[in-house]
Amino acid sequence: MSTTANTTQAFDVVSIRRDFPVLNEQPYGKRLVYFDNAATSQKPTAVIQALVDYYSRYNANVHRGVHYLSQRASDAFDAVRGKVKEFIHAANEREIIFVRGTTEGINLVASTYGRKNVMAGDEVLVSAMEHHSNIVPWQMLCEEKGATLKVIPMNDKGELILDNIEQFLNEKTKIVSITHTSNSLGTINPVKEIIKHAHAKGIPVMVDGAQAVAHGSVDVQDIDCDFFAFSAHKMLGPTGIGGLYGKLHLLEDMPPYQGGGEMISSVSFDRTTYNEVPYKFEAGTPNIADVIALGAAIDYWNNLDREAAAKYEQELLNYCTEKLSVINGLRIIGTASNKASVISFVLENINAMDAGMYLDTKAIAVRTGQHCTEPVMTRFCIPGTIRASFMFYNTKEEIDFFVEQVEKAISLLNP
Amino acid sequence: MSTTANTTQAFDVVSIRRDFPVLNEQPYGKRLVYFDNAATSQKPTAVIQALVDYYSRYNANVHRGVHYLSQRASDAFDAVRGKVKEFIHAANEREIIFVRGTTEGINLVASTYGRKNVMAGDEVLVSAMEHHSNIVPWQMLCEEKGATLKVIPMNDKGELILDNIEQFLNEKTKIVSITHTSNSLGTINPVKEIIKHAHAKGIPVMVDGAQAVAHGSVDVQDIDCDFFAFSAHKMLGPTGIGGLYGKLHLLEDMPPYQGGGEMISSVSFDRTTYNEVPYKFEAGTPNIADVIALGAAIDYWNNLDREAAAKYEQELLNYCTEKLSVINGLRIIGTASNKASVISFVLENINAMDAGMYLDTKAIAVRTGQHCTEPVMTRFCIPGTIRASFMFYNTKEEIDFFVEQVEKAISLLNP
Amino acid sequence: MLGMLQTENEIVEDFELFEEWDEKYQYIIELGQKLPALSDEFKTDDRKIKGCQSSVWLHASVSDGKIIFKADSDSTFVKGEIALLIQVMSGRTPEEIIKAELGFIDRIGLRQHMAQTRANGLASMIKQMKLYAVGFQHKTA
Amino acid sequence: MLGMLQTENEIVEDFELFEEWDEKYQYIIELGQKLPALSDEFKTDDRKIKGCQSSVWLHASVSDGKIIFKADSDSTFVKGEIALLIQVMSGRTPEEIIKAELGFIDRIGLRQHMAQTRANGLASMIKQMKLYAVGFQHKTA
Ligand SMILES: Cc1ncc(COP(=O)(O)O)c(C=O)c1O
Ligand SMILES: Cc1ncc(COP(=O)(O)O)c(C=O)c1O
Repeated sequence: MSTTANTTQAFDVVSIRRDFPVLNEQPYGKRLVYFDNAATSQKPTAVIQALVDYYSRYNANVHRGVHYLSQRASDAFDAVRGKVKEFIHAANEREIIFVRGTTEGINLVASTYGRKNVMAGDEVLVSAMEHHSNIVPWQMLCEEKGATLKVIPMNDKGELILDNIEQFLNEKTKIVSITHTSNSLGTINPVKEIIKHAHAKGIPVMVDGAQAVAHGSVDVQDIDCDFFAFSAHKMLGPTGIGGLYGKLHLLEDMPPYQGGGEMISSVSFDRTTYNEVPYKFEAGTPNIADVIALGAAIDYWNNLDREAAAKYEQELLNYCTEKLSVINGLRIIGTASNKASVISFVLENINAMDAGMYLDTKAIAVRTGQHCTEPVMTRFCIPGTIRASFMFYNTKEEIDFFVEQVEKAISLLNP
Repeated sequence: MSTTANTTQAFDVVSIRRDFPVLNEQPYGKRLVYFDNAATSQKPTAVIQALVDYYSRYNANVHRGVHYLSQRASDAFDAVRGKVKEFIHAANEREIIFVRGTTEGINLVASTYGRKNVMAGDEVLVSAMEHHSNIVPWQMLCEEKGATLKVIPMNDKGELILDNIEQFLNEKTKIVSITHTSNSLGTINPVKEIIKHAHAKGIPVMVDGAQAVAHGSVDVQDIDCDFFAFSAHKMLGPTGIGGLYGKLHLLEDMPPYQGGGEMISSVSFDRTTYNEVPYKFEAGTPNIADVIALGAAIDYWNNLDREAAAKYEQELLNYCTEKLSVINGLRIIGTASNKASVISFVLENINAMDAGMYLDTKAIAVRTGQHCTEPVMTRFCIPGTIRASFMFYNTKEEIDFFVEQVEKAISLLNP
Repeated sequence: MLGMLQTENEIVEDFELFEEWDEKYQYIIELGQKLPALSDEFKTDDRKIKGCQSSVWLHASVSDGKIIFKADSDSTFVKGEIALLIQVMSGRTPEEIIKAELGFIDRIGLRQHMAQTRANGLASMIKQMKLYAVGFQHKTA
Repeated sequence: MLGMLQTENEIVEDFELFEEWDEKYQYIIELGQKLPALSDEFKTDDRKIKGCQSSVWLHASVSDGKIIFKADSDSTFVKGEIALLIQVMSGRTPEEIIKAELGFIDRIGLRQHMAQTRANGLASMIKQMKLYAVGFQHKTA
């Protein structure tokens, strides 16, 4: 292993790495370098073990069950709502709805709050750097209702242009939905400020928290957002589960989402009454095991020195940015002053996938392409980028090796 | 352990039980008797191990990733669509959509096919024995559209009365949705026959397969249903995942469901084009791990002598039915001639929950209450039942102990 | 009549005889069976606390500044739980009832055998008793 | 010119020199870099096969009853894959092309390094080549 870089003293990455079994994998007999964290994070043993424990010791359907397994499962399941509440600093655990992930969270709001409140001629406001999951649900809503999707533009650094935000917030604007952190550019948006502007005009704001939850702390009460969605799989948790936060008075006013078991309080063929919030929005057998494993992921975060981890990630970002910046023919896309540990770049005359495949032959995992943000690529007139994204279990040694291999890719692939 | 009953020779339940780690649990220091299988089945080690393998060896986001982990994950994920296709005998794997479970599958059809095809004055037809998940989505649709929900009645044995089915199938009927097997009564409905009647009038039929998949084989082409939904958690698989089958030409005509990543082929703020079937219906990062574990569950079924298992379950059903039938003050609810291994019963003057709690003190897990079929309880004028439901890993010895304890419960709880 | 805490202590002592969940269950069932039924005239909807799988009817009256609780349920187990609550809470002043912390519930180890959802049933009953007490306090004040 | 199967065998032999995925990758890149570019006039939308992260333009013409394929891509790796396909398929009769089983693709061990989604790109190219062959067969028939 290279010794050109010393990892920070404050953060013991060596022992942290032992918590993540996948980091021992050796694709093609080479040591895995996993820099695709913005797509999905790896999982600590504690999260995997939570699944094993559940399925081999107390698997049962939750609620309404009087037997031991069902009671253990119900208690473990119910406790996670409180953990999520603490994790994102919500005021009340009834404000937490379990969903499949960020995408479903946004769809839920678009198809309940949105359908109820957005009418013909109204506007929905998003930004130029949204993930497809925060564009398409609103497009579908606007199309159904005859409303218009408006877009806050961004500058060449990949920062939102907020000078004339007031212009976008008018009496037709019924909801704003904006990403906290861009998955393709790394930009951290001043959501608190945007929300203040919107609230001044009485407009509610949804925040796409998919990337934000994975890096440091989120405080929904501090930013004062009205809705907030995230995916467990990006924050050390399992696939197939996530959370939607909504302010209680908004949730209580919203029509139900899907119909079925759990979301009703009584059913007859003549008349069905819905259960209370949050159950009203959780039809069917929930994803019990993954909710419990999400709880284990939150426990892991709580045991971590999160501040040190966030600082360490910023160090990785700065270190890699410096090293890549001096490479000829390499251009970083997304140079906002406030960034998460995501670096997107293009190589002159070199196809991003070709470079990504080269890195793969060295067991370096990066993502290439549009990262589900096609409008961002259109904005920068590029077909796609190579994206390296770091988590606190990555190291400067990995970055050294990565940068070295990027240089080799350039010399190999240059026409 | 009692030796009053000999388990069948054909089916080696002793070695089967070793595959299910939870069966070794000892609530209150007593051997677990798990008879709550209709709520959720237990999981074989192979399914749990599939999750561990995925998360500790090749966890990555699927598709579009050029790196090794992503390719392994994508291949494993994609292969399951083919396995599900074989499992339910669909014609084409593009007819398989991954959903959270049965409830979401039904909601998907109601809110895409339903919204497009059901209009004011139209009718949707269900049966008197539906689970809430196959009632409420249609009620919500009917309410939105000004349509009417019609209900096929049942007789005192819990069998659908199909003599005048033609009456229910008229030019206003836009879709029929019916359960294959009742979770509270055990009744297996003649879905193939019902579908034939409906198709003769050009009406599509959705089948709620939640209970059917857990007992023996399903053949969607043979019964010729148009849609079929099931949950993995009831058929040895994980929570949070399931399948929706739809005939290809119907799926292709349907509007998309949720919007977001994966379900689009290109996005701009002006115009978005949707991906092809089935991806059009799968927005966002899928539940990768649980899809892969569902694949492991199907592998388990494929390695099992399914015919022998089904026969063995019928033996358990008959054995338990006989033993319960002679108990004074015990009435079985649901005495259809064609039944799955589910027995619901009530005890004269005894609250079902009290009896369920008594059984729980003996580590016997049964479910009590309405089983998410409140209209069935209303039909039989009872507040709820005690339900024992068997899977092929249960034994006659367990039934002996259970019946003994039911008798004790009666003598203890009788006023 | 013993003080509230003393009554709670007695109940806890009774339960200390039982180690196992099935013994505790049977004891509660016995208490439930012994609880006098509420006459049908009191089983009205405004006295009903709807739980998940059972209903409770709770009736309160005042005599000499003390609140007398009577209750019934379609579940014998729930009646047993009610019997315990009545033992502790009935015949007390509104002030005592409002202040009651009911630590005995945790101490007899019932919670560990009930999922939070069921335990919520007990919590609703207690809440209703306290609401009655608050109501009577205002009336008498 | 060698027969189709012989050409495939030669390719397989070439690849047997490389054990590792990075060696195979570099060899394909070299092939891609050597493939002559398609002139811009042929890079039209009707000749475009859109893949996930790269596009391919495929041009076919007939000479002496044989089909000549020319192609280009914005990815050098994909150009390398095309170069292999052209080596095997170009200059063959429509019948040969339609019947081609292209077993070499499995034998050079590329598939194991590509998820099914990427392998589908290769499959689309082959499908398009065969469609051209069918078209020309009808024209010449
Ligand atoms: C017949 C039937 N339909 C639908 C469902 C709902 O399934 P899920 O809760 O997994 O969505 C169930 C399971 O409870 C069922 O038994
Ligand atoms: C910013 C952002 N929003 C939304 C999503 C969608 O999340 P998911 O696919 O987990 O639903 C992602 C993840 O890809 C993302 O990075």
